[in-house]
Amino acid sequence: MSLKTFDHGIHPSYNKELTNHKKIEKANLPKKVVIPLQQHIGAPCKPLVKKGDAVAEGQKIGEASAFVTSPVHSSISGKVKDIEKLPYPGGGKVLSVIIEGDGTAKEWGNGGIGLDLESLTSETLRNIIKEMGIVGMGGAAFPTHVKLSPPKEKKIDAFILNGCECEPYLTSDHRIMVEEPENVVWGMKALMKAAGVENGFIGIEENKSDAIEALEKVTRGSNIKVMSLETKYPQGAEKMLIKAVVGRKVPVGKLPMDVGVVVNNVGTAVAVYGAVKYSKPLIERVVTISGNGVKEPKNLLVRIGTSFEDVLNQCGGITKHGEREVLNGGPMMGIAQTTLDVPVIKGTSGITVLAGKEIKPSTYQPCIRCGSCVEVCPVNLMPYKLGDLGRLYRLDELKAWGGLVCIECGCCSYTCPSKRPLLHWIRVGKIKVREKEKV
Amino acid sequence: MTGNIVIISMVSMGGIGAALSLFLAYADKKLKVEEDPRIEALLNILPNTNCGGCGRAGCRVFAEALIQGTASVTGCVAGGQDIADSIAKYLGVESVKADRVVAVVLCRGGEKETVKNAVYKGERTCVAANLTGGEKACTYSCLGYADCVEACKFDAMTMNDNGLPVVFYDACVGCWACARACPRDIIEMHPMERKLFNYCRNKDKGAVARKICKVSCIACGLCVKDCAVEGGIEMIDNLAVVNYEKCPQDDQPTKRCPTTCILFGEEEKMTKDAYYSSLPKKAV
Amino acid sequence: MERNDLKSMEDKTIDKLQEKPAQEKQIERLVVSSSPHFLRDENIHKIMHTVVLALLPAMAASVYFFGLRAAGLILVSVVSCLLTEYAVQKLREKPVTMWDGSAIITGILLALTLPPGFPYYAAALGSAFAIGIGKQLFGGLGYNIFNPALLGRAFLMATYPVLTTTWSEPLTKGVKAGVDAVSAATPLALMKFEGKMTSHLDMLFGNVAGSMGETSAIAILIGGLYLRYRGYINWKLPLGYLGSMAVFGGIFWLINPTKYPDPLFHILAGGAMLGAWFMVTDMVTSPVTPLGQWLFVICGGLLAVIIRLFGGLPEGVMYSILLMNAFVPLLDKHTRPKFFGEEM
Amino acid sequence: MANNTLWHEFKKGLWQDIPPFRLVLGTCPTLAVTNSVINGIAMGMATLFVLLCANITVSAIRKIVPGQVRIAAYVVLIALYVTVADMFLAAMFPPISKALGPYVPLIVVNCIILARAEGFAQKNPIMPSVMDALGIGIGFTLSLAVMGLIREIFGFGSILDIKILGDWFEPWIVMILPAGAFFVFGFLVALVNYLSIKQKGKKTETVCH
Amino acid sequence: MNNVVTKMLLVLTVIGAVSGGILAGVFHVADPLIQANREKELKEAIFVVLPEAKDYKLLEKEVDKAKVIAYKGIDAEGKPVGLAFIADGGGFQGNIRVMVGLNIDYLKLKGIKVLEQNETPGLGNRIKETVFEGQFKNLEIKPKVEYIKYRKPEKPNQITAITGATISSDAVVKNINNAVEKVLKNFPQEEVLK
Amino acid sequence: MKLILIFISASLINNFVLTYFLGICPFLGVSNKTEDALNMGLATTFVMTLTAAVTWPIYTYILVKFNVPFLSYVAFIIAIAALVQFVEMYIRKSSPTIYRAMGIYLPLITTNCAVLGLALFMVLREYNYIESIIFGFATGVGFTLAMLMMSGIREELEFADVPEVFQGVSITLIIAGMMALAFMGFAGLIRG
Ligand SMILES: Cc1cc2nc3c(=O)[nH]c(=O)nc-3n(C[C@H](O)[C@H](O)[C@H](O)COP(=O)(O)O)c2cc1C
Ligand SMILES: Cc1cc2nc3c(=O)[nH]c(=O)nc-3n(C[C@H](O)[C@H](O)[C@H](O)COP(=O)(O)O)c2cc1C
Ligand SMILES: Cc1cc2nc3c(=O)[nH]c(=O)nc-3n(C[C@H](O)[C@H](O)[C@H](O)COP(=O)(O)O)c2cc1C
Ligand SMILES: Cc1cc2nc3c(=O)[nH]c(=O)nc-3n(C[C@H](O)[C@H](O)[C@H](O)CO)c2cc1C
Ligand code: SF4
Ligand code: SF4
Ligand code: SF4
Ligand code: SF4
Ligand code: FES
Repeated sequence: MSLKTFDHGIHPSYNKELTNHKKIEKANLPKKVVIPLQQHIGAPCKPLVKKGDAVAEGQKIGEASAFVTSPVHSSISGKVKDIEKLPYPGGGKVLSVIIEGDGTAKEWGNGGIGLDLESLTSETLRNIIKEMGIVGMGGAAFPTHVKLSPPKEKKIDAFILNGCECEPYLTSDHRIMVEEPENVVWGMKALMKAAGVENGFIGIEENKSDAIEALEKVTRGSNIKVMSLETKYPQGAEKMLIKAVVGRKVPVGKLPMDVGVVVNNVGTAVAVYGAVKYSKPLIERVVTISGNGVKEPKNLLVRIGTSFEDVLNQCGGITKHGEREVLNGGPMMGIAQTTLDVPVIKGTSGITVLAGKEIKPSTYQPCIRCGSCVEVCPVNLMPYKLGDLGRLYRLDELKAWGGLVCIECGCCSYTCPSKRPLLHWIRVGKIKVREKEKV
Repeated sequence: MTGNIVIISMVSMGGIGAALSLFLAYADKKLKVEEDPRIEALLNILPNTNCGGCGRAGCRVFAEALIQGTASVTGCVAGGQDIADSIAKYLGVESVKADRVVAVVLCRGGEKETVKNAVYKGERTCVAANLTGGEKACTYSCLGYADCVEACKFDAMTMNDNGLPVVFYDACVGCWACARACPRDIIEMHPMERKLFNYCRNKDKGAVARKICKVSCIACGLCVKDCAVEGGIEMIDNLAVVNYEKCPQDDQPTKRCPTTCILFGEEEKMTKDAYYSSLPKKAV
Repeated sequence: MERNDLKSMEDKTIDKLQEKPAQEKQIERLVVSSSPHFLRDENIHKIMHTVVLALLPAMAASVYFFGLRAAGLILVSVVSCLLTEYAVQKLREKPVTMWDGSAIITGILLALTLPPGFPYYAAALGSAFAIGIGKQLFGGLGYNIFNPALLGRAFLMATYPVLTTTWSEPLTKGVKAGVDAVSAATPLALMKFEGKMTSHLDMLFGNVAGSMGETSAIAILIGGLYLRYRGYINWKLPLGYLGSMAVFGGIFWLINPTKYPDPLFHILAGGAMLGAWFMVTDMVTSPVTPLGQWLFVICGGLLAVIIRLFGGLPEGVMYSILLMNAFVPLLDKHTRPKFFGEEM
Repeated sequence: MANNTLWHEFKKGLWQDIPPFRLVLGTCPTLAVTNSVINGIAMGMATLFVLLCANITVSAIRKIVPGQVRIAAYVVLIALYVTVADMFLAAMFPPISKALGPYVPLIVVNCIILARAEGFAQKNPIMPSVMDALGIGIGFTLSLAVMGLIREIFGFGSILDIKILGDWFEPWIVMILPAGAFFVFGFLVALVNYLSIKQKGKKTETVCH
Repeated sequence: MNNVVTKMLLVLTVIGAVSGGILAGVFHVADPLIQANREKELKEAIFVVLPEAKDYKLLEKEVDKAKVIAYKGIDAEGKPVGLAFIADGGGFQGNIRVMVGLNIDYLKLKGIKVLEQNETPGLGNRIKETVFEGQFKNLEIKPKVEYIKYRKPEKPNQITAITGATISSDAVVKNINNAVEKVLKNFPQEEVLK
Repeated sequence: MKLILIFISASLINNFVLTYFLGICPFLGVSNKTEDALNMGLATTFVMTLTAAVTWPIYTYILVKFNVPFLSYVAFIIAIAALVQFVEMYIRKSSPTIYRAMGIYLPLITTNCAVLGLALFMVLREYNYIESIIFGFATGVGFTLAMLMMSGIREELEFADVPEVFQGVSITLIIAGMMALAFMGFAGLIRG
């Protein structure tokens, strides 16, 4: 069978063997959590609690009134110690609620309501998803209920579950699919129902054969099709995945729903499962802790708000010597952290610690126009040019050459033999373009 | 024969000349298109640096706006009062006195004062570094890669040996370029008369701020108390903010500041010559 | 500016903070950079040195056919290239990158395009021009518009037209090395000026008069295929160029087989092989977009054939590549691929 | 005082505003006819003659020519002088006339002349205009001579047709070809830039038109 | 407005007329000199290719609306010594114009002189050199002038091409052949001898 | 056939800019942006074609007829100046968009020696009327081509690290030299 895929892209060394056979473990209950009031794309939440308030696990502590937003919940029970602006793994500082735990934990699975999917309307489902603070767990943390409520004139006819996990090192989605395929499919069905879609696809890179097997077993005979895709970065990027699975191209500047598709991550599906079945808000998630800078790479089920330092300590800590880089996410798309004092958030699919020679050099050579970057760019841009345009702030040209079409996958920087920080320049250029457009 | 040639030449050349001038005169009359000559004239007055300080795409656009009456004669900040007067004179309107504003860098946390918690690898510009948070623990601080200095078209800025930008107020025309270039919004435009500034933008709680920078505002509130006028300085988001509407502009509030982040007077304002003559002479 | 009288408790705390040994703080600092944080294990050094390796068969063939003088010429031009690179970079106070391999390639390729009897001083001059003006004047590696080696060769052609077109027979035809170069004609000149054809087999193995490296098609092919195998050249470029020459040459051949040579002749004769595998493929001076690359090689092949068949000069490969080099910026600009999802 | 300014008008053409290198005017003849010193000088002198005449006439009639036909009138005058120069060369120095070929008539459109007529003589009285023409003209002639010198030495191994480099020298034929002209010109412009930077710490360059 | 038009008219007409006049005057002085120069050049060239000639006569014919020109060389006694004519055609860079002298026996060339050429100095322009021009002295024109490369001529109608400038040599030879053919056709021997 | 040869010869082989050095000033001055170069090239091509169409009759039916060919320089330049001015006015009136794109270049064309050179070569080579027009057009095309190539290269060079003293006119000239080297490949392509 020839595997479906998209054009271009790269084949980095995946380094998944560090964790892909490691069972998901429950992380220790943190003594203190820091819960940022904005963990999603959209409007920030307003705190519903004050300093000194007692909160219960799963209690809603932040809410906002806009449509594109998502509430946040306390991941442990305890007392609100303070509310202040604190470092956020996505960069900058965000108003966050600090909760000191009382050491108790709630059992969600047992004694839950266990709602039956059949009896729920899509309206209610969307409400539950919204109320439980479910956002995309594939990285961008886009509020899931928004994706599920397309305007009337847009007909959605395909739902794709994104199980590609094309980021090197990360295996959290992989483990979820292997360990709880039933829950994944249950959650997926809920999502499909909420979006009113009949046809479901699960896209998985063929290097995760155990996951494919497990899911195929569960979905046999249903309207869900498991698709095995070529192992290639960025197979998991929404537009690439849609191209690979249903063969449609999302037009520039348009959203997946414009071609009748909704894409969600497997983590999201499991979170929806918990939310619908047990009314469990999104308060914990599976995080892969990996990289050559951690002693014992692991997959941990971590409460939102646990500090990186705490999580890393449970994996034997990070290398003490030489250069180290701690990333929220994987090495291709992850964000480097200036401090370990940041919390795990809803979008943290992994913490990657690179050390020593794995860290990229800081010097670069002139572009030799080898064209590798052009060859790998999944959206057909000319990154060498965009890089220069961004670097020199030639913003009109940057736009004309498609700078804003860039999905920031990083393939170009990865492949460049001259080690040119192309994506960094493009980002700078994009920032400047937006600044200019605002004026 | 000779005479003949001379006559032929004269007639034909004169004829061509006459025909040409008639033709051009006719064309000129028929095809004339009016263009406002005032634009050229105004362009001759304007500095033509296209610095964008007027908030428009360039001097020509500004000139057009002047003629349409949608721009103020003092709009060209780079030109200053002289040019404003010339424009006013040309357009035959009353000249207005422009407030001279200069750039003020509101961060004093340079290499010596701040704590660094990261090593930045990447393009050495502020915008690029800001994407990753930069090296300094203070996330409100000057990043020190001189985007503002690059942006200044008037040679009115430089980086000092402490890694902080210095504005030469005698050279600064208040064009906003540096302020726009700074990704951390540290640079503000203030009228020359203002003397009291809180040279810090850190909004962290005092305890945090104190740990990461020697000269940060730690929100201790002493300046607010010491200000002679109620509300002359307000504490907003852990940061003392001077309210220039009310501030009496004296050095009272600075006296007890434990971190010297709030300062009064010309101390922080440099002239170009003063700065360069204060530098240690390099052995040639 | 420190106001000691106002030193407070806070100051002392800060002072303590600052007292921490710098060393320790250094270790604690994390690296931050923008994503991706993970780069391919590939660099310019490696690419360039592989190309040098791929040129070995061609160099060996030239020494085999033309004796040690060939080795001497290669050495002279490589050394001259390296020295020029060093001198210019020193002069400009830029980091010296003479050993990145690109100057070596330029030197080798330039030497391979010269006749075996070419004077050393002239080869040195050509190399200096190639690197000094053809490459460093634009800012060095990556910025040049024209292929430096070919530019050097074109400069030599224009400077010393007689020397650059005085060929000698290969040693294998029984001529002694070092003896005054016996003027011989290259297969192309024979075809053009005397209407004689050379055997394909001789051209394949290199048993013909011509530039040192242009003679043995097979040695070049080995190197070229190796480069292709290592993934450093795009198959479109050499095959497209040779294909285009074959097709356009073939059209004329079909029109008049007695007057015009057959397509295979076009591919094997002169600089076609060396040009196609090592010069058309120079990344710096060829387009990066797929469509641009096609246009580049098709037009290049056409020009080469036209110059060969109708021009005043016997060989057109060099000029065709240089001419197309000048179009590369335009090609790249106007053949931008459609964005993913553009204009659906 | 007056003398001083006149001297200044003259002097500026020799370095400060030296035509082909600094003003980048009159590039075509600079490239085309400088494959030997003698051709360069001849072209320079012809240009000088036309420039002088044109500046004088323009300066004299500047007040009576209406704006709409100014350029046309000046161009006609320039063409007149050029034709005279051309016939003079053809009559007195046929070999040079032949070598310069159509580049003599092209003096008509040599931007130096119109630029000086428009830019200088148009605004100045006769005396300064004369000095300006002399300065610029001589500067131009010198420039062409230098170009010719370099190209002749490398291209033929000779100066003014006298062989100065021995037989060991294999002439660089490229120098007499178009390509060589561009290279030498390019390097001379760079040299002038370099000297200017050294002189003033700043590059001065304006492009024709 | 009208005033301006009149002024324009006046200025341009006057300038035009005056310059026309001046030019005519200069032309009057210069033209004879220029003509004389041309004449002299032509004469010299003819006498180089027809060394015995002391004077010449212009032969002109109109063929297919184009003029064909040849100069009949006459010695001191007024006897025709040969025909001179110009062979013109493309070379490596531009046109090559050669004055060709044909012996009155119509079998051999008496000599040639390159009048104009744009060939590369040091290469093609060596066709100007006497070594090359000299080869055409007493060269047979039947059946055709030919060149060979690298070697000494083997037949009486052959010359050696300049090494590295085959194209220029070839062009000269071709031009001469074409011109000779034309002349032979239009100015038959008997006509000229008359 | 002859027309095609004239076209190829004038546009490629004997490219005015690269082999006759005509029109160097705009070649240096207006070649830093492709769009500008294209507009300048088009405007010049237009004027060149018109020039050929107008000067040929002037030369043949006035100057030659009245036996005053020595007036040709003056007559040609007047014709060119008038043409350019007229074209400018006309475009300005009829299409402001084209005017905005091309207008600023039109005055420059008067002093572009390529245009006068064209008229002179046309006379020198004794082309007939149709040939002259083709020649004028082809020369313009050749000029546009050279401008385009140069502008493409110069746009690329904005990213390059050219030594300061060579920036601007100097490097442009040297590139022109390199282009001339490359164009030598066409030498001898069409003889006669
Ligand atoms: C402003 C905005 C509006 C969006 N609206 C929708 C939407 O209506 N429906 C939808 O399916 N996705 C919507 N998206 C989500 C995007 O399609 C995408 O899933 C999201 O940006 C995360 O994708 P990523 O993880 O590939 O970056 C929206 C995104 C943004 C930024
Ligand atoms: C370059 C790139 C790579 C991505 N890789 C993955 C991936 O491997 N797995 C994944 O679930 N989402 C990945 N995403 C995010 C998806 O585009 C998309 O946002 C997500 O699947 C939507 O699901 P969610 O809203 O449930 O997170 C990637 C996005 C980008 C831009
Ligand atoms: C710069 C240059 C100038 C040339 N000039 C001439 C020339 O003037 N005449 C000519 O016949 N060939 C000229 N050639 C052509 C070559 O020398 C060509 O190889 C030669 O004509 C082939 O003849 P051969 O077989 O005698 O070497 C020139 C080549 C170059 C590169
Ligand atoms: C595949 C390949 C081909 C190359 N071909 C040439 C060449 O033809 N001429 C040359 O000077 N350098 C060549 N180089 C070296 C290098 O790219 C060249 O010097 C740059 O043009 C200098 O900027 C080549 C390099 C590679 C990788
Ligand atoms: S340009 Fe953008 S989309 Fe293309 S490879 Fe680079 S980061 Fe990815
Ligand atoms: S991969 Fe790097 S060297 Fe190659 S073209 Fe892109 S930017 Fe240039
Ligand atoms: S310092 Fe800032 S405001 Fe002042 S002139 Fe420079 S850029 Fe403009
Ligand atoms: S731009 Fe802002 S951050 Fe950068 S140096 Fe200037 S003040 Fe500092
Ligand atoms: S001198 Fe030729 S265009 Fe200026």
